[in-house]
Parts: sequence; structure tokens; C-alpha cells
Amino acid sequence: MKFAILVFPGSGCDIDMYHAVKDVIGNEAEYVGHMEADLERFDAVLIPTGASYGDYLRPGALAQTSPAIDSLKAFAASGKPVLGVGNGFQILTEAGLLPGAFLRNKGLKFRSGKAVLTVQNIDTPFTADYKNGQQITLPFAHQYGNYFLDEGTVSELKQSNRIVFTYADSNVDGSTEAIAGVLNEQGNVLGMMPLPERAVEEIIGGTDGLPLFNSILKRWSENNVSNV
Amino acid sequence: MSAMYEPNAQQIKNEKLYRQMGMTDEEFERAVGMLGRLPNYTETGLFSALWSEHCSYKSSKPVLRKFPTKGSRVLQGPGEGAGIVDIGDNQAAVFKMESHNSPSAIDPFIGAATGAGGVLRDVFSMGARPVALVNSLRFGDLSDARDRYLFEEAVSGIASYGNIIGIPTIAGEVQFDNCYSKRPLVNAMAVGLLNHEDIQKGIASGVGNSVMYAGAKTGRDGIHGATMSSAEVSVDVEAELPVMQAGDPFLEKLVMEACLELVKSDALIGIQDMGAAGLTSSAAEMASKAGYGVEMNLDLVPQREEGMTAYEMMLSESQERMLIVVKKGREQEVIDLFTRYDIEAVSIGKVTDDKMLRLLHKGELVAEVSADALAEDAPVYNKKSEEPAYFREFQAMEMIEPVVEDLNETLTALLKRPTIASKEWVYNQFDTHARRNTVVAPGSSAGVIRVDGTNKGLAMTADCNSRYVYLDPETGGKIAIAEAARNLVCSGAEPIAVTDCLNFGSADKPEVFWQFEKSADGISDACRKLNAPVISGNVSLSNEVNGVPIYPTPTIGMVGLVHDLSQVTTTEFKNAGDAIYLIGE
Amino acid sequence: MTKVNVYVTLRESVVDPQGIATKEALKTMGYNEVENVRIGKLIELELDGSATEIDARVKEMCDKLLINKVIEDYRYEIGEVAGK
Amino acid sequence: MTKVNVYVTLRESVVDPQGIATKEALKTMGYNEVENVRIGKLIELELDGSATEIDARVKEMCDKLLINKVIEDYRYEIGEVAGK
Ligand SMILES: Nc1ncnc2c1ncn2[C@@H]1O[C@H](COP(=O)(O)OP(=O)(O)O)[C@@H](O)[C@H]1O
Repeated sequence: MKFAILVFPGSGCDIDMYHAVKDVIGNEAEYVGHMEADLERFDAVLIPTGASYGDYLRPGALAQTSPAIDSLKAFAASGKPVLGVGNGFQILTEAGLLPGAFLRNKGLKFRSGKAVLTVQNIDTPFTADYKNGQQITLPFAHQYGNYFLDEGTVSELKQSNRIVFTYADSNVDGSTEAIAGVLNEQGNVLGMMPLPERAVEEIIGGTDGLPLFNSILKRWSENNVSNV
Repeated sequence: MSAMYEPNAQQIKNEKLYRQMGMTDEEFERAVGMLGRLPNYTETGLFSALWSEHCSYKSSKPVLRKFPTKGSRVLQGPGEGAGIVDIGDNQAAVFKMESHNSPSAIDPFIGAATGAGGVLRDVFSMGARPVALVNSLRFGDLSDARDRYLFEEAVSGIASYGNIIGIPTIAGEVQFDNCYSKRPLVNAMAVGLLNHEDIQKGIASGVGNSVMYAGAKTGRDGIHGATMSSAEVSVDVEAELPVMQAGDPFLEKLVMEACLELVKSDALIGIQDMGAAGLTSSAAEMASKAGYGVEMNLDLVPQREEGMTAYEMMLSESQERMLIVVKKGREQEVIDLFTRYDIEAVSIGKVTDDKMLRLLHKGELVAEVSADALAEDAPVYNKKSEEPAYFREFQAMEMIEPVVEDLNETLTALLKRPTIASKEWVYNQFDTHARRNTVVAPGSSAGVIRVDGTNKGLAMTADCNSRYVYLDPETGGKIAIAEAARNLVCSGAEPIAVTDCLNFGSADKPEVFWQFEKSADGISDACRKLNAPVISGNVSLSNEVNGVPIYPTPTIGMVGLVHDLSQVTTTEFKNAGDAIYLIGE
Repeated sequence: MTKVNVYVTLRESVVDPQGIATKEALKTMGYNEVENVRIGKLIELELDGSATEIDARVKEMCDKLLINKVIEDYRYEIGEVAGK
Repeated sequence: MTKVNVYVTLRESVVDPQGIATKEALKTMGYNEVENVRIGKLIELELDGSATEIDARVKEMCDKLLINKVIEDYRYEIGEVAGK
């Protein structure tokens, strides 16, 4: 399976994602620059965190002018998995691939630390290796982590079971319904503020992020075996 | 805007206008002597900036000579953007600490942010990829609204710069004491890693080679910032606000990535950050170090504002700019490289063999000064030093042992003191784990970062108890080193080298100068004992509020080598039932 | 050259954490008369074109990039021609 | 209740990295007519008081809290009485 790590100018934590997929999980991964229009040759696209374009105007907003966004939209439409974490999630909402928008943290300050999440839906290409209702601990680091959804969208997401992760311990940044990760309608695009790629080694941030990457791999091999 | 009125050389002398730029009469005479004629306005500006304390270390040099700077691991001692120590396997650690006290007193967010930005440039201009940030902060009592504002905003500023550029902050310290009221200390340290073959220097050599400019455009900001850093900031700064520029961490990220690619190219001869005194210091220092000269055409300097004079361009302290010397004929390659990162790079001059810094502007020769005179031949002062009366008084006092009546109460009272209380509020604002190598984040004795792809690590800490240094500078200096070393050892690391930021009051006060000397003695002694040489550092004098000096605060930044990551230890109690030992006296 | 001011405000249904914090700070300082604070953006554009062109183009820029309609509303004002 | 709009802009000599990045983005999208973008703040206050009181108090709030004079300029507009 071949992962693309989509890099926008300023995406400082592309290396975290690359390392998780390539060095820890041992899969094929490649950086793809924001000027590149070719994503078709990949099996999954990962959008890392950091501060693309310095988070100027609105986090994730200026990335919309990159050519890669069009190919990203086409890639998502093809049904292959797309994962955006942190700033990557913000880029996906600004691109209209995921609902909602981001406000400044309720406490205004940038916050980093570890959050306990509840896995709300394991019937996705990203969460099959977790147990339903499982509590996992993942690092996070953001100043615009206050995820906003209007009421209509919230109930739509609930009905279609698209809320994948919620904050279990506390929702201090103020996200609507304590949502930490959501899925698109088609079920192949996941955005989340906590950072699974920083939790793939015991010595760094624990290993609760590993099942997420393993789930993607597993789904891919299932599909590819049955398709042959 | 039209060019501003500039007095001529005779007026500068007659009306003693150099004094406004911070030069003394003797210094002016010295410059005239070296030049063999009266300097014009631009040239007077060059001398005054490079001969400021901030750039020349004219009063601190004799004291800094006390420090041990050599050792088997030292690849680069003081004198370059940052120091370098070998950590084995062809790799080296590069680090440096810088003060940004004066700007932070005026605008704490901008001051702290650009402090972090500046010290990062010092590290990547050596060819190293920055892997961690450390900071050391001091403020007045939190009950004062202005001090609280300074504290909050300085922390936000560091957070903003470090988080956006994507470099984790993994250690630091904060102390509150009213001696820093409205005159905070903001010291930032950056640590980087490189392979030996990538070590760069800030040199301009090889006649005909190109002098290039890369990064942000030059504006009228921070003109004479270096001289300002060397003077006392009056508390009522609002009356005459200098123009300050917010840093641009996004731009710096691009500049950094471009420079780290450039250092792999054999077209590169030398590279240096345009820090204090901007274009003047980088050009003069690079030329002087290499024994060459530099000629620049200022018309070619990317300018943000219209009608800038030579004086303004040379003394601007606009952020995120680098001066680069590349082999003749390879300029386009370098321009292309920077363009790929959306960074402007242009040739603005060339290396010459006559050891002069020569500036052309609008077809005229506007300055021609010996590079050595600017960079090397600043006056050196042996300041008067005198043991303060308070010290004798304290020494004469009898030891008293405080009587603690209620241990619980005293403990709670102590833990409530902001200096002792948890600093979570501070470091939770930093992205402590960016770029996936943070093994120990803030909250333990020292921060530890994994050396990428190895089982080794670098531990780092910043420490200084300025009350101790005040009470007894020599012993206090030793204590600062010992505390830093303990923090590293407790984390499983072997201390290998030191950087420092020597924050003091005015060196013109014999009592202050005595504190400075004595604490340097203590630091030197302790460094020798621990075999941890000083490889870089920074001096910040004139930290006074209304004529009262701050406590002497020689902040120590120390880096240690973790030979085996499985030996890293953290401070928290791990298991119920584990035995607790107290070691030492 | 024409100057256009774009005023961006958070939609009414969106809680404004920054506005709330600012209001609290003002109250602490004794400005008890302040009932509400909301913080938006003022985007100043300088651009070339005829009045009708500008009107259409600015609207487009807002819709496509400058504004996030999930949370923001906007209005703009086409100002005087800046002499140059 | 009176509504006051405070317009906060960066001082002319201060670089606006946000504005520059936004301008570049607009150009990439084909809006080549855009010469300059600067991003400031719009602070909307709702407060009680007589017209002269408000004028003096708002000025004070700006000077003491809302504005960073090292880098920012401001002006304000006292608006209509918001019916409540
Ligand atoms: N400004 C800061 N930035 C980052 N970390 C900090 C800062 N201040 C304190 N810390 C961290 O908080 C912890 C406690 O700091 P400190 O009270 O100085 O501890 P000690 O004196 O026991 O070494 C340390 O891990 C330190 O690195």
C-alpha cells in the first residue's frame, strides 16, 4: 500500500506522519508537494499537522489555493481513504471535504498535551482495529481546536454515525458536542484534531495511534485481496 | 518619502552628533584615527552599531576570556552564530542562547517571538537543523498588571513562533521577582543537529565571489536596535515608540528549509544571519573573519519602503534575512533554490581583497571602512570593579537557621509561590512534541530529544537562581552550573557543554561589574570541574529599572548527551512501594 | 487604485471566545457598562479596476477565500481612490 | 444600548505577513489586480452610557486594552442605538 503525505508550505509535522507510516509501520510513503497534481498513483492520502501558510487568515484557508487541492478532491471522490490530522483536518474543512469550521480555543491559548478520546464508530476504514467505545489517549497541539458545527449538521452527523471520536475527559477547547474527529458522507475522509501519528512508539507518545494506521492497511488488503 | 536630512561629517564632529548614536567622544576619535578622516553619517552609524556593547562585547570581553572554551568535543567555540560539540557517529550538537530583553520590555509578544526566531537562525546558519527550543524567563511580581501582561504575552510570543515554525520547546524556566519589574528577561536557546561535513561558517572569502541577500525585504525597523539593547530602557517607553516588527515564523520556516538545502551545495562559501545591526554586522564580520573585504550595491537590496537611505538600510534590523556568499558564477543556482521555497534571493555585491567594507548607493560611494576596524578593533574597556557594600554586610552576618513551626503550612506556602509552582500553564502553550523526537517534555528535570534514527539523545536545561548570584556571585555562578548539570544527570545524560546569557545591570557601575566578574569566575570554575566548556553565549548589560540593576542573572543553558535512551529517567514517582532515598548532605 | 474595506464578523449563532474574554477583561478593569464584545476582522484591499468590476470581483474573493461562511458574515465598502 | 465599532489597523510601517500571504493566495487564484492586502481587527462593542461618556470611555478602553500601540492604529465609530 502506498501512502502520500501531502505537504503544504509550512506543514512542519510532515515528518511525524512520514516516520509513523514508513519507519514504524514499515509501509511505503512519499511526500507530495502542494504543487503536485498527481495523487492517483497512491492508495491513501495523509495530511499532516503543522501550520500551513503560517495559519494566516484562518488555519487551513490559504492551502485552498494550491493545485494539490483539486487533485485531493478528485482522490477523495474516488473513494480511497484520506486522513487529515490537526491542521490537516482544518484544511479538509476549508476545502469543503468535511463539514464545520474551526474557532480559537475557548481558553484562547495554544494548548498541547494528551487527550482521552472515546472511539464512537469502528465501522470505518480508519477505526476497525479499535473496539467500540474504547478509550484511547492521543497527543494534541492546537490553538484553533474549537470545532464548530451548526445544529442541523450535528444531527445529520449523528444520524449517519459520522462522529468517529469524541473527547472523553474534557472538552476544554469548546468543540461542538465534544467532537474530536468526523467522517465525510462517503465514509472515506476522516478529520481529527488529536494526532495519532505522534502515538506510534512507546518512547514518544504511547501506541494508541497504531490501530488507526493498521486499520487503513487492513481495509486496503481486504479490498485488494477480494478484488483480485 | 524623500531621503532624510543627513548632517555632514563636519557637523557630526562639531555638534557631537555621534553621541545620539551611543558613541563616546573617545570612541569617535578612535574611529576618526582608524579612518584617517572624519566619517560621514552612514559610516558613523556603522561604527556606532558595531561598537555597541551588544555587537562588540567591549566591556565584557575581558571577563568572557575567563571561560573555558576548549575540550575534546568542541568543534566550534564562541565566535560564530552558535557553538558546536561532537556527539559521536559523525554528528554534532549546535546550540546558542540569546537575550531579547529590551524588545520584550516594549512589546513582549514581538520581543519574545523574534528572540526565538533570531536564535533559530543562528543555529541553522551553522548548517544545523534546529531540533528543540528552550527558554529562560524572568518577570516582576504577578500582582502588577503590567508585569502580568509582559509575562503572558512573552509566553504567547515564544509559543506562536515555535509552534508555527514547528520546533518543539522542551525545557525552560520562569522566575518571578520584583527586581525584574517592567524589565523582563527573555532568553531563548535553540539546539540543532548536523553531520560534521555540513558545518558552515559566516565567512566571506574568495575574491570575486558573490555576496547574496535572501529572505524578507529590508524596512526601517529596529534601526539602532543594537545600540538600544545596550542602553537602559526607560519604563515610560510609550512616549516615543520605536517601530517594531512582528516576526514571520512562516517565512522563517521557508528560509530555514531553503538554507538547510543550500548547505549541502558546494556553491556555498559562507552564510550568516542578519541579526543585531543587520547588514552591517553580517557583512563586516564575514569579511573580517575571512580576511577579505566586501563591496555591496545597496540599490540591489530588496527594500520594503521607499526612499531608504544607506544608513537606514545598513542599520535596519528587519527579521528573517540571511547574508550568503556563494562561488562566482553559481548565483543563479542559488536564486533558483530559494525561489523554489518562495524566497527572494539576489546578488548585492562581491568579495574583494582589500579588507574594506565598501558601500555604493545610487551610483555614489557612501561608505568605505576597514572591515576589521568595525568587527575586530572596537575599543575594549576594563571596567572598574568594586565589591559592593551589601555583600560585605551579608558576609558578616551570622548564619541563621529558619525555624519552621508548621511544616505543612510552610510547604503549601512555598508551593504557592509562582516561581516554585508548576509551570504547566506556560509549557502547555508550546507544541512540545512536534517532529516526533521528544522523549522527555517539560515537566521533568531536563528535556530530552532523541537523536533521529539512533538510540542516543540530547538532554537540555536552562537554570539560574539569581537570588543566590546576588547574595554571592561567585558561589551563585557555581550553583547555576551545578544545578544545570544535576538536571541533566538526573535525566540520564552526561553534561557536555554550556551556552549562557549573562544578564546584568549597567557595567558602568563598579558593583555590577564586580558581580559580573565574580559570577564568571564561579561559572568558569564549575565548568572546568565538570569538563563542560562554554561554546556560545550572549551578554545583556544595562538591565535596570529607574537606575536599579536587576539581580545578576547569568542564565546557563546546558546540553547533555544521553548515550542510551533506555537510561532516561523522569522525576515523577513511578510505583507505590518504591523506596525513596535522599542523596547528599 | 481603489481601496475596499471588508468587514468580517462571526455569525450571530457562533460563540466568540475572544470577544467573551475581552469583555471579561474590560469588566475587570471597571468598564461595567460593556454588555457585549465581538471580535471580527477588517480586511483592507487595494486593487485596480472599474467600480462594477471591483464590486463583482471582491464579492468573489470573499466567497472563495476571504470568508468562511460556516462561521462568518461579511459586508464591504468600496472606498475612495487612493492617489498614487 | 449603543453600538461602537472599533477599527484596528496595523501601523503603516509595520509589515503584515498575514496580509502578504493572503495577497499571494489571491494572485494564485487569478486576482492579479490586487496590489495590497492588510488584515486588521473589527471590534464591536455594545455598551450603555450617554454619547459623550461613551466617546471618552471607548477611547480609554482602546488605549488601555484593546490596542497595541507599538504596532496598531485605530479609529472608532459610534453607531446607532441598538434596540433591545
Ligand atoms: N518557560 C518554560 N518553558 C518550558 N518549560 C518550562 C518553562 N518553565 C519551566 N519549565 C519546565 O517546568 C519544569 C519545572 O521547572 P522548574 O520549576 O524550573 O524546575 P526545577 O527548578 O525543579 O528544575 C521543568 O521541566 C522545566 O523545563
